[in-house]
Amino acid sequence: MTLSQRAHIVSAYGAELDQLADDIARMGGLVETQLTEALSAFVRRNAATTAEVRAREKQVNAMYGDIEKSVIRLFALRQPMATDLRMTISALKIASDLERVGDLAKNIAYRGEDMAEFAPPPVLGQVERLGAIVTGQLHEVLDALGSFQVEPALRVWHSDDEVDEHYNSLIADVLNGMKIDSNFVGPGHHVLFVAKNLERIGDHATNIAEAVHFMVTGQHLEQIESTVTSTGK
Amino acid sequence: MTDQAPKTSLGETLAERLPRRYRAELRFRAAGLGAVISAVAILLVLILSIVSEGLPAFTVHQLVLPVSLERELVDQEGDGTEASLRRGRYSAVLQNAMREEFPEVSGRRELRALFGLYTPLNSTRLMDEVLADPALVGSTHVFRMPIADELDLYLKGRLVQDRILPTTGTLGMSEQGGVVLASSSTNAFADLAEEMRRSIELEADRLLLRAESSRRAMDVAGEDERDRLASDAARAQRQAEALLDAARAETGWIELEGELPSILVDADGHTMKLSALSVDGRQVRGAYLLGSGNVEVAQNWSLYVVDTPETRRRVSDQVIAWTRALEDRGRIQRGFNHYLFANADSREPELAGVRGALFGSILTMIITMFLSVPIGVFTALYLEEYAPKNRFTDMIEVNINNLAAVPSIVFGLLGLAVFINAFGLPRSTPIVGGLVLSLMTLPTVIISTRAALKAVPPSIRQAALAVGASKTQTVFHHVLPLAAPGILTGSIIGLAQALGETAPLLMIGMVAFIADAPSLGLEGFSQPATVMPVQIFLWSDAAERAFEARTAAAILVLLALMIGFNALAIYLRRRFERRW
Amino acid sequence: MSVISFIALILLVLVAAGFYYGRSRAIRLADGDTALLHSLPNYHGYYAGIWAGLPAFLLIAAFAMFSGPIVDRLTAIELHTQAVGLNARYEQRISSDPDYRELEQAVILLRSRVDTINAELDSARRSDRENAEQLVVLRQRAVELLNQSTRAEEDLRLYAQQVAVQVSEAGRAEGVGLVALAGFELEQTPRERRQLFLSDARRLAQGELASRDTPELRAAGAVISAYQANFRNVVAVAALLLGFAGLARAHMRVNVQFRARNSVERLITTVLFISSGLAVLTTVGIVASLLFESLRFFGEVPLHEFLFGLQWSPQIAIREEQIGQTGVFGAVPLFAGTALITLIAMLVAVPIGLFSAIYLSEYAGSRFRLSAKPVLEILAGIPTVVYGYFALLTVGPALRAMFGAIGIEDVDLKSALSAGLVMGVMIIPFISSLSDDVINAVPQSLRDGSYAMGATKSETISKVIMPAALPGIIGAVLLAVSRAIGETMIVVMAAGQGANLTANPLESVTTITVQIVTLLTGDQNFDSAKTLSAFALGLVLFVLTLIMNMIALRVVQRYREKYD
Amino acid sequence: MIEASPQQAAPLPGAQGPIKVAARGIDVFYGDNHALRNVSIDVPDRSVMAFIGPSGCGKSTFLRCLNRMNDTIEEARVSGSLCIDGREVYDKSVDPVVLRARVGMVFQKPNPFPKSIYDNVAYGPRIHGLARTREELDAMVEESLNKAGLWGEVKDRLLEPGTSLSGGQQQRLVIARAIAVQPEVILMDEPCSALDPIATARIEELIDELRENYCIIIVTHSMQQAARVSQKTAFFHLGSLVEVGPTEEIFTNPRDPRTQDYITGRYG
Repeated sequence: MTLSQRAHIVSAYGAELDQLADDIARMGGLVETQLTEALSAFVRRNAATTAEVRAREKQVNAMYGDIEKSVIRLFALRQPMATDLRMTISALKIASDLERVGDLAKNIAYRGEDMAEFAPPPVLGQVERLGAIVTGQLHEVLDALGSFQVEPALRVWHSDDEVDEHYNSLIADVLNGMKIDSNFVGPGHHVLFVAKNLERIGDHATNIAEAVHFMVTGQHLEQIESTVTSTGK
Repeated sequence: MTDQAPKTSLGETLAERLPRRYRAELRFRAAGLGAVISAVAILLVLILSIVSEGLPAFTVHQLVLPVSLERELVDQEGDGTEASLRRGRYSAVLQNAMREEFPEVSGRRELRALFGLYTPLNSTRLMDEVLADPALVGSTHVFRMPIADELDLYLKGRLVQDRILPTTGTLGMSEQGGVVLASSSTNAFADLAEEMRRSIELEADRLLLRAESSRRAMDVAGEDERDRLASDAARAQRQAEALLDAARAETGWIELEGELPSILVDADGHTMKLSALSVDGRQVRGAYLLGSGNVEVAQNWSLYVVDTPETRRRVSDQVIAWTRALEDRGRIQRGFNHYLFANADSREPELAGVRGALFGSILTMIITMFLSVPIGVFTALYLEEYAPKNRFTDMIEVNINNLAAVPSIVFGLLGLAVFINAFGLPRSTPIVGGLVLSLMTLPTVIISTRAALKAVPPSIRQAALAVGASKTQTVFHHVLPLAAPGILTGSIIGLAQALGETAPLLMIGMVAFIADAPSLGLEGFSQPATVMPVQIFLWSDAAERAFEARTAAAILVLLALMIGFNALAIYLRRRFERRW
Repeated sequence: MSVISFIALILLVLVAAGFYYGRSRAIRLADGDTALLHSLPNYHGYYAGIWAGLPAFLLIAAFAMFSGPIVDRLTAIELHTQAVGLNARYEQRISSDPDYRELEQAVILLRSRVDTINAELDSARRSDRENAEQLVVLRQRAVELLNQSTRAEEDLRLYAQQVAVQVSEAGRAEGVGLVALAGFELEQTPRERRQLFLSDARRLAQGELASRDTPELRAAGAVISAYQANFRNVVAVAALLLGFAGLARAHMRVNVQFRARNSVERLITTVLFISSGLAVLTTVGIVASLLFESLRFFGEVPLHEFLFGLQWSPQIAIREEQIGQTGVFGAVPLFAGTALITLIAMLVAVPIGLFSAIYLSEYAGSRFRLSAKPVLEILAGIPTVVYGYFALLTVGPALRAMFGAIGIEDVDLKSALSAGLVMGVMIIPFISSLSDDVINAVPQSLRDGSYAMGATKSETISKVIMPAALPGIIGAVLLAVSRAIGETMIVVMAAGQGANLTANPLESVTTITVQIVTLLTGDQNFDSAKTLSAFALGLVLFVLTLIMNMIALRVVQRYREKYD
Repeated sequence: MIEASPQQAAPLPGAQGPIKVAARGIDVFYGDNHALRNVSIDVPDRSVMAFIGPSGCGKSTFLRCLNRMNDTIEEARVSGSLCIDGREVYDKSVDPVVLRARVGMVFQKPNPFPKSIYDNVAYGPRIHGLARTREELDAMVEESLNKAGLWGEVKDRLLEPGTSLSGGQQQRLVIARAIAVQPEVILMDEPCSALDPIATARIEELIDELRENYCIIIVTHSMQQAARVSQKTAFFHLGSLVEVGPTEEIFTNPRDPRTQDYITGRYG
């Protein structure tokens, strides 16, 4: 932990908190890899990678279970307060978001299997770009988590609009393509699903950014933003 | 608060009752302070009364007489051997010295009174001095001896009320047939005559009152009483009238009869005692106590009045006159009362000292110390370190606690029944006294030793046991040294208590009169002795007034001893105090 | 004693020698390697020293304690055997002397008549209260008879003495040995004076001053010193033998495996145990001596008369119905006097002591406390004889002056009031220090609780602290009462001797302890009820204080446990 | 009662609602020991404020200032201004006896007096003379025991000694004793530290109920307890008041690192 230089009086408590942070970081790394692989499986329509992604998904679920258990343990035994409380709560939230991200990544990988039946549609490039943005967000927010910094988290939180923009234009393109070419409806609806999943992953990244922000500062981003906007107006 | 009602009512009731409560508080506090102050005040009164009573006893008036140790009196065999010197008539030597001082004294009664200025026991002291230095025989030796106890008190101003009156003019005295007539050039005796007249009238009033009350008592008295009362009344009435007649005489003499102050006139080495004063205050009549013949004109003369009537004191005017004369001649010196420390008990207060009691106390304390301290410490060690927790141990504990509160006199009964009757140990001896006091002190020593042992932290014991010391080694090498200061303090306090204890010693006969100090050796333990507190008790009971001061002085010595003991305890506690 | 001192010195040398011998032998046996030994060499030394000295010293101690009575006994036997001839002659003279027989007869007759009239008196007293006149007559006759009988006994005794003198004169003339004469004299001496005879003899033999000095006494003294010397020599030899035997034993026991330390430590433990038994022995001694003499007393005076009788005059007959010199032993006036003085003392000590303790522990600042407490401790350290003198010197006269000033004239200088007041002062520190402990043991939380309720200090003290401390304070007061009852010197000096049954504190009263002192100072005769009654009083005192102490100690202990 | 002129200090920033106790610059010395340094705090009425902090930090000292219990300690010296309802507590005209009747206190260890349950509760009313008749007193005792939630348990054994109750009951008895004199402020000095969790829960529930009528200040070492029962929390450290704020904020997001360290258990 970097927030406080002091060690806990009960060293086991400190160790448990450290372990939790490590677990989250590892889970984040895993999910990030998973997402990258899922995207590549979808874009390159690589069935073999899909299997790997699914295997990782199991691992992520197991990690989530572990984290949930250790959070419960921490609450029951240590009754964490202040930073520790925020850290623990955030860890649970982040883990749950990451688990969802892992789920979504798995779905994306499944779509890749389905996409193998079709010729690669022209919007794949756009999908790839959206995927890159979302992956970047995830990466950045996981960095923020690891380094206990607010700024990257805030950046991720604000970059949500960019994802929306890309998502909207991708949806519009796909819908247009489906109107023009009925053959495109098949692969198109897979693309739509994937885009939706990526957009959801972006949301989760935003959530994680919020959690990181709360963990570090103790303040809820929405509240701050609302006051900022209200005073701004 | 939402409902204001109870709050205001609370405030009101509170305020209403507050003054009363604070008055009660003040009373309570005052009672507490009063209690402390009264305890302190009592202590002060106690100490002051004893000090004021006892301090004079530390000084004594001594007769310093040149005695001529004539060979035929002192060394009758003439060979100068101890046996011969022991048979010397030293009392005659002293008597001669006194006669030398007052050659005019003759007659057996007067001489006996004169020799009563000192106690005949002094002849033994004189003998001791001669025995110590046989070369004195034949010479004139300046011998110091304490003056009789009553006179010592008189000289310290504690026996009688007296005063010296200013005089005017000159005085002439003429003796005729034992009656001395003195006349002053002024009316120097007028005030005195007036005072005497008033005293006589008062005396007469008292007698009249007595007659009156006797008469009144006749009314309620029985048959047999009535006659006695009647004669009482009549006698009182007669006496009163005679006195009044004497006092109211317009001219002539006021006769000094009844319980009146003694008036002495000192002039030119003569002392006369007045028996009558002329009404005009110019002339007095009386008899010589000192000197004889006529004195034409005495320029410096004085009037000395002893307000305590002669019948109410044990020194006669004659003896007072001698004493004052000796004082004038420098034959009486006041000095430190070394007899108090150099002598053992005596029937004569002026020779009585605390030496015997002091030695007795020391011997008794030695026995007490050597018995009670080791046995007490052993017992405490056993109970605290060794004893298994069982009924017997419990019994010993209860026993010791109870013994500590058993009245001391019961220990005396035990000593009497067991040590003296059953074992046949000699009565009145330090050994029995020490044994009894040891038993009495034992519980105190045990209890304080146990407290000291308890205060040694268990960690010390565990540490010693942990390095493989046996139980006994642990106790004797580690625990005991650490507890030693506490044990010492407790023991000293117990011994101080024993030092002040009286009652049990009365039971074993240490209350006897013992004129010799026991010797400070092994044999002293079985010689009859007394101890300080018992000596105090004995003296407090003595008839002679001079013993009152000596009692108080002995108390001061005892208190000094005890203060010493306690100071030692405090010093040891401070010196060896250890903190864990 | 010098022989014994010499032997003691030799024994000391033996002890030292034993120590070094035991030590060096142990070291030698281990060939200098002391680690081989079970115990340190010093312990072997201690072992040898103890065996060399202890038994012998015990023997000498026993000799010092019991030699006197044993020698006396042996001497008495010797003298008795020597005097057999004279005794026989005396018996013969007596029995053949008609005058003596006559006197004897008279005594017997008078005694029987005294017995008869006493019986008559008893029955008259019991049967008929109305017949007062007859009682008076009977009483007079009883007194007369008793006087006659006493006189007759005296005559008989004097006559016998005369005969004895004649016999011994005759014996001396015939050249009978002095020892025999001494034995005869001892035989003729009344039992209670025989001890004096022997001690005089002993003193004369040692060249000390005795109360009498006769050739007979000197002869008896010679017998005594002979026995003493023999006895002493026997003991001296035995002690030496014991010492060497002990050394020999140590020599045999000391070896490498020998557990010397255990032996020595066992001995130490035994010594400690015996020491602690001494406390029990003391109690046993007290109870036994008091009980034994008291039982003898109650053999003469019935228990109920002692406990409930209203008249105490152990010395002389002061009323008609008292016969002879028996005295009356109704201890109620003593109990009442003790109670009165104790009550007065408590009235002084409890308020002052308790309030002092309260003030010092609750109100006073620490500096005041530090200076006031030693003052109270000084009061506790003053010997009671000093208090007694204070009562006599200051308090008695002051009381008389005070009461004289308000018109009460008949105040005794020695009164229950002055003794009670001074005893109260003596007990103040006792109560205050015990109460102080008790009050300090009340937990601070109770005080805080009360103050936090808005109670004032006095309310807190009287309503919270006192109720909490009550058992302890009751215990303290009980202990103080027990002390007051047992206190002797103050009452001896300040309360007087008169056994008045009164509640008036201005009169002089007497107490149990005063009477014990009065009865036992001076000559004692352990066959008379007068002397024995002191032990009965002692027993009462002991039982009374014991009960109070037991209760008090238990109460205080319970209290301590409650707040510990 | 002596009315000191209301001199209510300006509320400190962050204060809400009516203020019962206002302290400004309180310093306490025990002899040479500076036990409390410059403490300023506002305590709102009808709420529970918790004082937390490590042992010896001065929270109990401050608590004992509020009813001048420090007066009973010989060497204690208090300076600064302390107002209850705008009246200066340390004013010379204020009588500690009256003050303590208005400011009740409950201690760490239950300290029922060695009297009956009834007499324990009636103690305050009796010494202050609050009841004129026996009936009034009975009513007061019943009401107080009711408020303390103890009436049902003890109504049949009012004459038994207070010490015969269990620890938790004793503590509630002591609370009943404190509220019997109708105080306005109740100070509680670690009231549950000697109790088991069930008794603790009872007391906490009681505190929650009492909050509606009293201003309660509780010193506690259990942060969970402080979090459960209090609305505002103050953290003391080394004799200083470090931080005061809404309980939630103190426990989730303390501003001061010392608070942070203390409540997360990072005290070195």
